[in-house]
Amino acid sequence: MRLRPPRLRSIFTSFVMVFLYAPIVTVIVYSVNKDPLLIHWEGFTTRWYKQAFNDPTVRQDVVTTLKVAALSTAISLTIAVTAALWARRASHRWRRAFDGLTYSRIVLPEVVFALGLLVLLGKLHVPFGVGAIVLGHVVFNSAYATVIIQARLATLNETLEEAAADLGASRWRAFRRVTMPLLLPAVIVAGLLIVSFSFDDVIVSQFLGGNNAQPVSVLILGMIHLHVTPEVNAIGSGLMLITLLTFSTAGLITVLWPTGAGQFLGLGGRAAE
Amino acid sequence: MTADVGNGSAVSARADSPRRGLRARLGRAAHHLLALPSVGWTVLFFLAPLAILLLYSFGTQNLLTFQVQFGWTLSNYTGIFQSLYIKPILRSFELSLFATLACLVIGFPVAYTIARARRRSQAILLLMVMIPFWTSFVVRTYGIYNLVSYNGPLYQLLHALGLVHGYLHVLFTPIGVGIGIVYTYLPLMILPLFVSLERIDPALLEAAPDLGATPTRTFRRVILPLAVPGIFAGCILVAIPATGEYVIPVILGGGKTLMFGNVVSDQFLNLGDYPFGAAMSVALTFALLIVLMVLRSRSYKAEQRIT
Amino acid sequence: MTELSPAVAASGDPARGEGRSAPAVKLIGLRRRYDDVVAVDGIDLEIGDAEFFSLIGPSGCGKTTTLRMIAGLVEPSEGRIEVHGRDVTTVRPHRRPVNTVFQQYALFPHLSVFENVAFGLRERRTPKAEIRRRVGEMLEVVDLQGRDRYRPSQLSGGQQQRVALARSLVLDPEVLLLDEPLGALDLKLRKALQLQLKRIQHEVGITFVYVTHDQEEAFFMSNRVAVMHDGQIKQLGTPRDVYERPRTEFVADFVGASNRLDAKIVVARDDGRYDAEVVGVGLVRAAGVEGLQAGEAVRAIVRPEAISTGAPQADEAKIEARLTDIAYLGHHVSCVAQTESGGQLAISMPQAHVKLEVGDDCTLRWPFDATWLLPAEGGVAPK
Amino acid sequence: MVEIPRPLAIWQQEESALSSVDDLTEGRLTRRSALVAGAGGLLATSGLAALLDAGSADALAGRRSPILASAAAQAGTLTILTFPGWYGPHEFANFDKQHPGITIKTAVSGTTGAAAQIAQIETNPGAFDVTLAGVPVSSQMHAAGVLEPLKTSQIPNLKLVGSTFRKSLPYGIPTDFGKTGYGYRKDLITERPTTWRELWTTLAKKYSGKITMLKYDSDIQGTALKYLGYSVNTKSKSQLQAMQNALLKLKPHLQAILETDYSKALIEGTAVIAIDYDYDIAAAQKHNKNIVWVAPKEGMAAYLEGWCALKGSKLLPTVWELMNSHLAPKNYASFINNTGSAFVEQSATRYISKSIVHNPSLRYDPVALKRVEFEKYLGPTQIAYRGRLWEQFLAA
Repeated sequence: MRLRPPRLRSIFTSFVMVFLYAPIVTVIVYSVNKDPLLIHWEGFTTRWYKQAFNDPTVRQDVVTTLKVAALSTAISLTIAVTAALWARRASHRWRRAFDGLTYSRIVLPEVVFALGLLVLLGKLHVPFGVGAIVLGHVVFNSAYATVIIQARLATLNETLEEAAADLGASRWRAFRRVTMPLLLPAVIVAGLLIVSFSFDDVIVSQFLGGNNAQPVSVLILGMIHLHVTPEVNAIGSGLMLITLLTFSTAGLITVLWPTGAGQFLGLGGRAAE
Repeated sequence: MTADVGNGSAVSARADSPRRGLRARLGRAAHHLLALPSVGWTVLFFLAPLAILLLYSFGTQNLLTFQVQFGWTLSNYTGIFQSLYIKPILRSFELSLFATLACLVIGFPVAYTIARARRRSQAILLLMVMIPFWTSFVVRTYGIYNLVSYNGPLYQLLHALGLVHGYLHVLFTPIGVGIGIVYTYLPLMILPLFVSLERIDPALLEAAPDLGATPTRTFRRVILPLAVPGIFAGCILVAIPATGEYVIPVILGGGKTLMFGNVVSDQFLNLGDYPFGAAMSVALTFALLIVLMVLRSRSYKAEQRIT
Repeated sequence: MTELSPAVAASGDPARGEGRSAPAVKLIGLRRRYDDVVAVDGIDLEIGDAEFFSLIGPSGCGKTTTLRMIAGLVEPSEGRIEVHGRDVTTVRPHRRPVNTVFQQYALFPHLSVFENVAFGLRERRTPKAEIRRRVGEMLEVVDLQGRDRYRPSQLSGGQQQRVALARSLVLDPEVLLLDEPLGALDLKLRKALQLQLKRIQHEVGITFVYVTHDQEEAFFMSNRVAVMHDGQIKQLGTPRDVYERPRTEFVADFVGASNRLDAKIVVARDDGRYDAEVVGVGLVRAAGVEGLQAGEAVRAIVRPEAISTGAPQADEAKIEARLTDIAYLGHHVSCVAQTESGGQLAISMPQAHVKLEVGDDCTLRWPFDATWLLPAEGGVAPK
Repeated sequence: MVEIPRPLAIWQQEESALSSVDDLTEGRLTRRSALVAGAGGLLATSGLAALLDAGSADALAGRRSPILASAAAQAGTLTILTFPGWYGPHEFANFDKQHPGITIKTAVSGTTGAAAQIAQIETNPGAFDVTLAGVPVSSQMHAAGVLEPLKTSQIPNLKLVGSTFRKSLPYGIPTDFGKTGYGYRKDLITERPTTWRELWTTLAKKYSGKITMLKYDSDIQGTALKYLGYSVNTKSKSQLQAMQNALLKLKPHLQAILETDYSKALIEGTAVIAIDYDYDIAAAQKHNKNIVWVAPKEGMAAYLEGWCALKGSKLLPTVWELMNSHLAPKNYASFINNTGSAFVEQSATRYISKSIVHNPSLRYDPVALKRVEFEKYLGPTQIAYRGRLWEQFLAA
């Protein structure tokens, strides 16, 4: 049964997609524009991509960005899943306190805790670099992931796990074979989201990067202080492409992997409930 | 007993186990270990840094020796209520409110469409919502800048349609900032809405018209109430960070439409007045936490009602 | 149990009185295709007023799709649907004079029991006082008085099911559609609710169209049943008719455990009966599907409960067999016997009659009248 | 090894031998570094120093280098805190050849604000060897004790830099400076302004919403002070209040206060006047011949910036050599050609692109310099006060 004639909703969704992609299209178009000032279209060139690719700083920073994103996403998701599993069976009062902590990590302006963290890590003599950036990113990324995964977990029927336990599955196996597959859609959604946060972050990345870890976001911020050059657009488009490739490879592997087949695409998971 | 401890929680907890009580207790203890990563991380890398800043907010900074001195002055807090800051504060709340409502209005049909799509399409649609956000935030925002600039592509489209004469006055206005914020935070609205809409039993959407509800009434009486947790979650995720937003106003507002987030980060990044910046952050955080708590408790009630 | 209120018993707003002479539901050439799959393949059917009608069949047979087309939740690809003579084929579900009880009840989780039942009345802008009265009465009908403030999640499965029933009945529909409403309940509860459903239907006098895959349930409650298979109605009739005189092997098989023996028509008699040679039994005089020809290979259907042991009478068939299994089911005993030809027969008889043990040889007998002949659908009868 | 200093050919205007370098400047036009943080940097530095207290100070002290081993013998990575693209592909080429063991790396000093950049230095003692800094910031860094005193004996080429510049930036080697004036489109406005007064009084109203302004506190405040006829470095409260009023009066007429791409709107014609740096207007003129540079008669505020050596560097001898190499005329010219900025070394003129040398807004002109007032370090109280005024202006 439909809410409205289907076309209206689909048309609206298409419009929103256009809205979401229009700026990205300009970024891509600008990245291949010969005009270095980006005022007119002066023809197609791959020069900016070559320039970016040949720049060792850009290459190094892309690697740093991917490292930070991968690490902080992995840690954040682990924290979020364990936290959500705990919260589900926690007493009401504890859960509310816990939720308060989760949400305050999202609420607080980043600059505030980034500065606090800078001071703290400085005092503890924690070396700045990729590790320190990850520490900071996990603070807010895990909070977003927890919110999403918790929402999903709330809808899952505990009897499934109990049934699995009753069938002799150990807790770990019950988790791995019953809970985790059901949670996977939310975990994937959360992962997609927090990777983008990790990419976007400037403040924590700049404060805690030290002199040997500089993500692309910080580099770009430095670069645009001259001009918003085509090269900057090329770096932005390139980053998107790399991420897309990474994710689709990961998706492909999951799909082709014998046991996890189909789970990756089973985002909706309605039938699983 | 030691054997049990040794085996830990990984041992199967069969229903027929004679020592089920003990296992259950151990299980509960082990269960609390699950909270450890999250709580530990939060305490070490979030609360501890904040405690330092909280202390600073009551301190003073000596302009000559440049030392932050701990103390119990409230002057940093009273300073916030200067007329200078009222305008950005009000503007922040205004823009955040507008952006949240716009995200909700735009995001709901999209989330609903995705939630009712076939499962394979769901994955693809969700991915499509996320892909634009894998560029760089700054580059993306300049993408919007280009799009809405005085004679940019949007202008040319509207002009060709005869909807606009002269230049397009969106860039460097609060509307431009609003568009930027809506764009940036839209996925944060769509995702929780999707999660809550996706879990609505499709049979309910058949039951309502079967009982005589028109599509509009079905939406109002069934879909909307059941989406309330998602709506609250989405509003929290959009409204609160949007209030503290400061990059978008700089780029799309032409530096004229400043928000409270700009003022706060300026204290830290440009003026270097840490005690005052800390006081502002604390005040902002408390104000937002109150909003948050109200929204959350409503959301809790809504959630309990439907599960 | 409960006195039925006049409002419910009268079951009629004047608007629909005139259509009463027409059948409650009439399906004409109804078809539904999904891409390449034909879910419902041309159904013609008339369901009478105040009838308890069941659509039965294995899963995937098209019975639920048919029901959903009547409800308006699925659009037919072809054909017409009439309710009391009025064509409702293109009428949107919320305007149809029919209501549905869904398989998983589809109760609104955010509304109380009272509000769930009042849902449709509120859509009709019924005055508040009347809503209160009618919901109260209906909750009594389904035996849920005092539960009006509960949330659906606080109720047992059976109670939820009754809320769903009340929610639809309170709207006083011309036809009530029930889609496997008892499917999720345990056996004991099912039995109880079957009785209750039957009683309620009787009390309210509304046409019930009931979908189930459980033939026993359908037989127990229905005035008539239709057995569906592959999107078509294979047989339509009273439960007794369908049970005792199945027209095809599929129907015979579906409506109950039946023994099938290979046979051949010897003579098609004038009185409509046949003389048939049944393998391992011999010549049997029995009724069967019309139009069987002499020499035609057929199946002889024998119900397990028609078989007994002991010396056969003159008008009885007999077969030698050895008991291979005995299962005690309370007041009944279910046995399996192996014939000399290797076929197996199921037997169901009262406990008191069983004096045999597993491994005993015995003579099985049943009246000729209890034999039913129908066309063989190719191949050897399943053992 | 080190290039021999050429005789100072003061005010000499030689044809550039390297006219082709013009192409290089295309699209890589730079703006001044945000390290020249007017008000911001000062308190920020001190604040952070205070935040980090003894911990980092110890680390700094512990790493104070013994120095003065032979620079040629040193090996390692020499990190310059600056902007990406600030230095072109040629400047370090010679130096790299001569010092195979040294890798020169540039680290981004992000642009979210001066405090963040100073935080980078403060929290990573020894990580950076050289930083780009303006007069106020370098003075503040000096006060905070993070700068290594300049070893002028090791940098003979420093003498090639005009003495005004050397005196203004005593803690580092001056490399470039920028004046704030404005550009207009002569095809889009009928007036031919030459003063700040015209901009403030008549043009602002007439072309309201078509005027852009660069976002840099000290340069804009200095500009307003110049318009009012005051010193850029005034400490008078009443003068500063008048400055603030002038800025607030102008603000409603501004299209945008820009973080980047100051002249793009002017080139496109969506703005008709841009308050901008000399070199940025010079670059914009290449894209649109109708853009006219105005060096207002009331005078202009200017920044001066250069390289400072950071305490804790393990490569100090190499740092001095690098500084010397950077100021060698050919190298220096390459840097100026890359940035398109006004230059401080007269003897490099012959290698510098014609478009810079002959550009009235950029050329090395002592007369023009008299109309320019460089921003000085005014002490923390003054900086904090001006910072608040700036904040107020933006928030209004």
